[in-house]
Amino acid sequence: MAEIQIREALRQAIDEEMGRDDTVFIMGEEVGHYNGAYKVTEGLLDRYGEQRVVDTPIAEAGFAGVGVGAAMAGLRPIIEFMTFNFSAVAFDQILNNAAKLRQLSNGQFTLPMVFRGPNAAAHMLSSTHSQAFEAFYCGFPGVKVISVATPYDAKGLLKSAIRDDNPVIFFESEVMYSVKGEVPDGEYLIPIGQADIKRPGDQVTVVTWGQGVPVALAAAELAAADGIDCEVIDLRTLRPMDTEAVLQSVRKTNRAALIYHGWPYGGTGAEISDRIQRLAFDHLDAPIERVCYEDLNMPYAENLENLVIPSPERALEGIRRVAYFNV
Amino acid sequence: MAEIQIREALRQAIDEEMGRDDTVFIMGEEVGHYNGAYKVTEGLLDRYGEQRVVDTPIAEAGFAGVGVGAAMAGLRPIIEFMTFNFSAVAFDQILNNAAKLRQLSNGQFTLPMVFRGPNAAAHMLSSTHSQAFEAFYCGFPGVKVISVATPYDAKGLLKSAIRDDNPVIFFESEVMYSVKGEVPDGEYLIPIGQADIKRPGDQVTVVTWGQGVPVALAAAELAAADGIDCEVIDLRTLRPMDTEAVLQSVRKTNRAALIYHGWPYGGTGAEISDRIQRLAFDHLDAPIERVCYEDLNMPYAENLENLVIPSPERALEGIRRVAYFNV
Amino acid sequence: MSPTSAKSPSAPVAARDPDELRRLYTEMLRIRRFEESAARAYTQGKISGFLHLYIGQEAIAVATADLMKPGDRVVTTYRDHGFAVALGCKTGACMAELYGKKTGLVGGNGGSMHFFAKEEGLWGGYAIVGGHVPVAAGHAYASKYKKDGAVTLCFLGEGAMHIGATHEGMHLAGLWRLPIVFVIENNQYAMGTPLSRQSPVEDLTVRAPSYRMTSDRWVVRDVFETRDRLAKAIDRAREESQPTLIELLTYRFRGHSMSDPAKYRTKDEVEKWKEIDPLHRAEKELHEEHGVSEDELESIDDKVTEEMDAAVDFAESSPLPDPEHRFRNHYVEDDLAATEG
Amino acid sequence: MSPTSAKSPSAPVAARDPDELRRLYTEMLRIRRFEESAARAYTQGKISGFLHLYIGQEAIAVATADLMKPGDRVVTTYRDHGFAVALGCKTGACMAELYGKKTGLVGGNGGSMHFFAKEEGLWGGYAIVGGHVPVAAGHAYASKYKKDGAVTLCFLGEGAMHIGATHEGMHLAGLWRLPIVFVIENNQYAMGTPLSRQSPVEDLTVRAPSYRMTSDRWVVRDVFETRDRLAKAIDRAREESQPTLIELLTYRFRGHSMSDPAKYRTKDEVEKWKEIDPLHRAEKELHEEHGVSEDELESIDDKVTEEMDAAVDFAESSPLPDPEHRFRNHYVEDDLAATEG
Ligand SMILES: Cc1ncc(C[n+]2csc(CCOP(=O)(O)OP(=O)(O)O)c2C)c(N)n1
Ligand SMILES: Cc1ncc(C[n+]2csc(CCOP(=O)(O)OP(=O)(O)O)c2C)c(N)n1
Ligand SMILES: [Mg+2]
Ligand SMILES: [Mg+2]
Repeated sequence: MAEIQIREALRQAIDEEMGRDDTVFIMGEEVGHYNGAYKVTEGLLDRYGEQRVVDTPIAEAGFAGVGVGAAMAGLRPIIEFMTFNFSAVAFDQILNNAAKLRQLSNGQFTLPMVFRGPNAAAHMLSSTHSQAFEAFYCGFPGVKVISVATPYDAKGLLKSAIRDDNPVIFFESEVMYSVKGEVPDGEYLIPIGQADIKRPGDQVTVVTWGQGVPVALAAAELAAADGIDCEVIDLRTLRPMDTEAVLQSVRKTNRAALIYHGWPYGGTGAEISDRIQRLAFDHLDAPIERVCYEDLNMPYAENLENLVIPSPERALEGIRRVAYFNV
Repeated sequence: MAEIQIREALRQAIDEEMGRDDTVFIMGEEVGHYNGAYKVTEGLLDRYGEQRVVDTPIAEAGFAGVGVGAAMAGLRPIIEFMTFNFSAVAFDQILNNAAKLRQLSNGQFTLPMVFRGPNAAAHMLSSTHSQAFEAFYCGFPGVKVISVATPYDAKGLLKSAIRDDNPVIFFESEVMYSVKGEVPDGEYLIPIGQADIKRPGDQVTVVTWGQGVPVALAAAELAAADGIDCEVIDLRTLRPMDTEAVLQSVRKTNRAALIYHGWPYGGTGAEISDRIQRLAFDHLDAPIERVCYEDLNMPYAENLENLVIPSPERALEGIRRVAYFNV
Repeated sequence: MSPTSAKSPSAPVAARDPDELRRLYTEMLRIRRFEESAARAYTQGKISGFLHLYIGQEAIAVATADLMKPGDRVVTTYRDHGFAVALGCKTGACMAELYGKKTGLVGGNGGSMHFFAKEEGLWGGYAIVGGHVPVAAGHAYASKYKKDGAVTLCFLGEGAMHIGATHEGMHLAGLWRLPIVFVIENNQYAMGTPLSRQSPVEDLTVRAPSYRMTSDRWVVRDVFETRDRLAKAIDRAREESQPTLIELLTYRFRGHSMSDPAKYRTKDEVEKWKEIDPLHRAEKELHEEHGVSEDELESIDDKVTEEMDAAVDFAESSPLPDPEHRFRNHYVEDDLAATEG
Repeated sequence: MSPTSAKSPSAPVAARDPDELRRLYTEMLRIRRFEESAARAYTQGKISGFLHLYIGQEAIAVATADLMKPGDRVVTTYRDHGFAVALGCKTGACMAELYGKKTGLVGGNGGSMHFFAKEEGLWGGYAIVGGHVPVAAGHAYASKYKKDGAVTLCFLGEGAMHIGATHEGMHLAGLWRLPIVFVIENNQYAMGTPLSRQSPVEDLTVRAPSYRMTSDRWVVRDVFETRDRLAKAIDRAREESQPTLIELLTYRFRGHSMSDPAKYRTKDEVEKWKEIDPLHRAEKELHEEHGVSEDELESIDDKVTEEMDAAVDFAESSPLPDPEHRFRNHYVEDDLAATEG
């Protein structure tokens, strides 16, 4: 077991997959000569050359579409968005091409490709650069959506995503690239679609993913000090969702709080809430609480940003509302 | 009171507002010389001329952005998308400009504008042309979102949207443009943010909007024949949502079914479900049911499309599950 | 614009092999009759949705299909029946797709706007204007990557030149020198909007230098000439991996789609273009220059018409897709599950 | 590219008024010193987020500001401090914005990448590449609609020329003949990518004919020359409502943002450009041609430096935004509610 950063775990995943399959290539802004805006792709250009590590002009719709076309023709593109905020200009390529071409062609075409990059708020970048896109990309069929929070999950799931024969949206976190954790020395894969219990507990089920994970774990610590024992479930895959893992925990705790980075209206948060109330109705002893972004455009000022983003303290309040409801 | 089509009601709204305020103009593909792809803007070019009824090239991001810029400079643009499916290429202009410029400029700029057009599945257009966009456009702050289902609501709400000083997304329906209904002869406005009870009842609350409304009303008829008395609430405005109207009904019926055109994952449907379970938890006698699109890309074949789209029969099943849960 | 504004001499009759011309004429006629049959079925209410006809532009698809080598790809718009027929897709399957039947080209999933036939080289009819241009560049990127020698031909309407995706796709093809040919089928209108109200310039190849592309532009009068000039661009892509931008001046004799009465143009304008309809030109030449008799021409037409009647019968007698079919082809696993039963 | 590749003679010294030059030099210096102060604060950890400096490009903002009439607008990118300073925004408010303070230019909402100062004519710093180009066209559309005689100046990096929104915005401006000037600030790099790896062509004005725009292109060596040539385009917009596309060859002496060490370019290249740094050129000319003494130059610099120190003090001593501030300015009602208390 080696202690490495999420950044390095992602690089290992890309490197190993490019090494074992020469149809895998990576394309995006500054991924090559600059070694990646966040250094995820450092060294890959030297190893694999300009045809497989491709710097692009600033044209997200263009290179996302090139990825779609290359995948249809038998390659396995990894399309990097410098951040997912910039994928908004490529939304049509993902929604109307990547997610639909297999169905439209009645299965004649396969699109083994990954769209990856940092998602959600970083630090003091204001509203255009602080958005969580899972609410948009989980909202339609035809793609899989993954969001990782540890080096182990990052490597194992990115390798699975690259080998998956479907379009996969893969969310990383700019503020978590340096987070360290243990990763096995040998090759391993983590199956897409499986949640992971990051902290066992039996009083309140806390569902989270991505940048929400460290917040949820910190909140669970605070709750423990309060005498509330939380089970923290990291979804890891948002579509398809491991609903059973969530339900199993809720059947045990009878209470659930959802803690994540993202806006409150709709999205993955509301989806989990709906599934729990529908599929574990008789088990719920309290309404499901959501702790996420306030329904606001992210301000630049640090003190304001800290209020909009879910903090462990605010998450704790949510957990307490759930724990002490009708108690 | 005159009986007119939704198409005519929308035209009257645009015509009246252009008549009373010469900063109002409409821009989009085929809105002028062609009199509108669905004839909503018929006759307006003759009345107001090319500067205020503007045919555009096929460049949705371009003319959506032009609308944003014109609004900032004091005009009141109405941007027509031939259908909202084509707004996907303008997603960035709506998400990162229309919804954020007031906040980014700290209130220096006001964006009084409307993005309007048909939304959701029409008939046999397959997956790229059959999408419901509220899940995307309700998911972020900075815009208001409206969805209409009758000539009366269409006229009253479009007039309010045009006069509103914020960006408004206004959803219409291609398959409902010819639906007729009574509209007052004199001028009237319908406030944004108010739901409307389209059918009173006291056993099951049915929440719906847009193309879901006729489905929900038909299902309520079938349910009535079954002895189930449904209250059908048409949200009309999806953001901000009239949560209180929904809660009031649920406190009375203790049961809710959501019937709408749109995908199941997240979106407005899941949002309503979450709000009800959270704010009326102790009133719920049954899990909230959702009847909407199956989680599939819309097929072209009529028999398949009819299975994916919510039918009154499928809606009735949902209502029955809700009505007979634990009974 | 008027059809004569961009002059181009056509190959001297001597060099024009009568059998070749008869073959190409027959192919053009197959497309026209297919479209006419589809239009009839639509008017009878047997086909629904949007139906965009290729009538008037047939020579382009026929010349293209005649030049394609195995592995080459056509990527086009929702106006895609002509290419499907020219590339050898079964007309029965094409018609059945319009009917939304199980036997359709894509099993009833896509309909008129979304034809795909990978084996025949039709890599798609795309319904979002401009959205297919980067995808086509991606196919060409893969060809360069795999050195498979295939050429990608990307067709788009003149109305698609103004949208961002088209610009980005062409820009990347120019930057990376991809083996691709972009062909603008300038049929003068985007729905009801003439080019003059879509663009400040009439000649769309003016864009080529900014992508460092060679360009060509001509009026589609003659299927031979069109084939010859397309061939140069295809060779440039195959031999030198150099992209080309071509603008073809052509005309659709029907409305934008079946629901468009096309009131925005004059009878006179339509007549002018009908005079140079490549299909009639070929028919006239066969008859007047190569002594093909009226009877022979009629028998060609009869055979083609028979084929299309058979296609319609096939479509009408075909079953609807199985209800379970809607669950397939979203994720690869779905189909595995499906095949596993 | 090398700074000398696009030749352009500069106005003869005779015609160059020393006081004018001193004024413009001082303005350029104000921008440079502002940016240097911001960089220092960033290095000290007092400013966070992204910080894109304008050092090297000052002459462009200064020449532009000098030409603007009331009502004219500048729309630019996230590299927006230079325009704010040149347009007369209080440097204290600008610095306070970088600090995320209540007294900031936009109340701490936007930060470095999102400066807005409507009164001063800064209609925005935009952080999504190309996203502001259609918006700028919209401002110009409104001017034509209202006949207010205002000109919109839209600045973008050379890296923004390849994205769809830029193409669409320019295309609409060309189609509708809007009173706008598009100015490409070609500082040779988009982050770490030189133009040669972004575009198949070196001269970006090659695009102008496809939008039926007049174009101009020069190396920014001299603030007078830059002002003169910009003036022609602004007049064309104001008097004839004709759009123009300008490419300015310039250079940023710092990295793309504070986090970029700019390892991708040679010292030698940077030196070449430093030789024609318009700021130093002006300083040299004032000293050598117009007899402005070292002391005088120093005292100008001292006054400018004082201003920037004061700006930093102002920023540091300013309060943070009120917590409630985050709820304002989303919908007009929010602010009404806010003002109603
Ligand atoms: C992005 C987008 N906007 C609008 C439409 C609606 N639409 C379909 S075809 C068309 C006109 C296209 O004209 P042109 O590109 O000239 O092709 P043609 O139909 O003449 O072959 C329009 C506006 C669309 N499909 N996609
Ligand atoms: C659509 C989009 N993609 C990517 C980015 C990230 N990004 C910010 S600035 C930049 C480089 C822009 O270069 P250029 O246009 O030349 O302007 P310069 O920074 O040189 O002034 C990139 C890639 C973005 N902000 N928006
Ligand atoms: Mg056309
Ligand atoms: Mg640059």
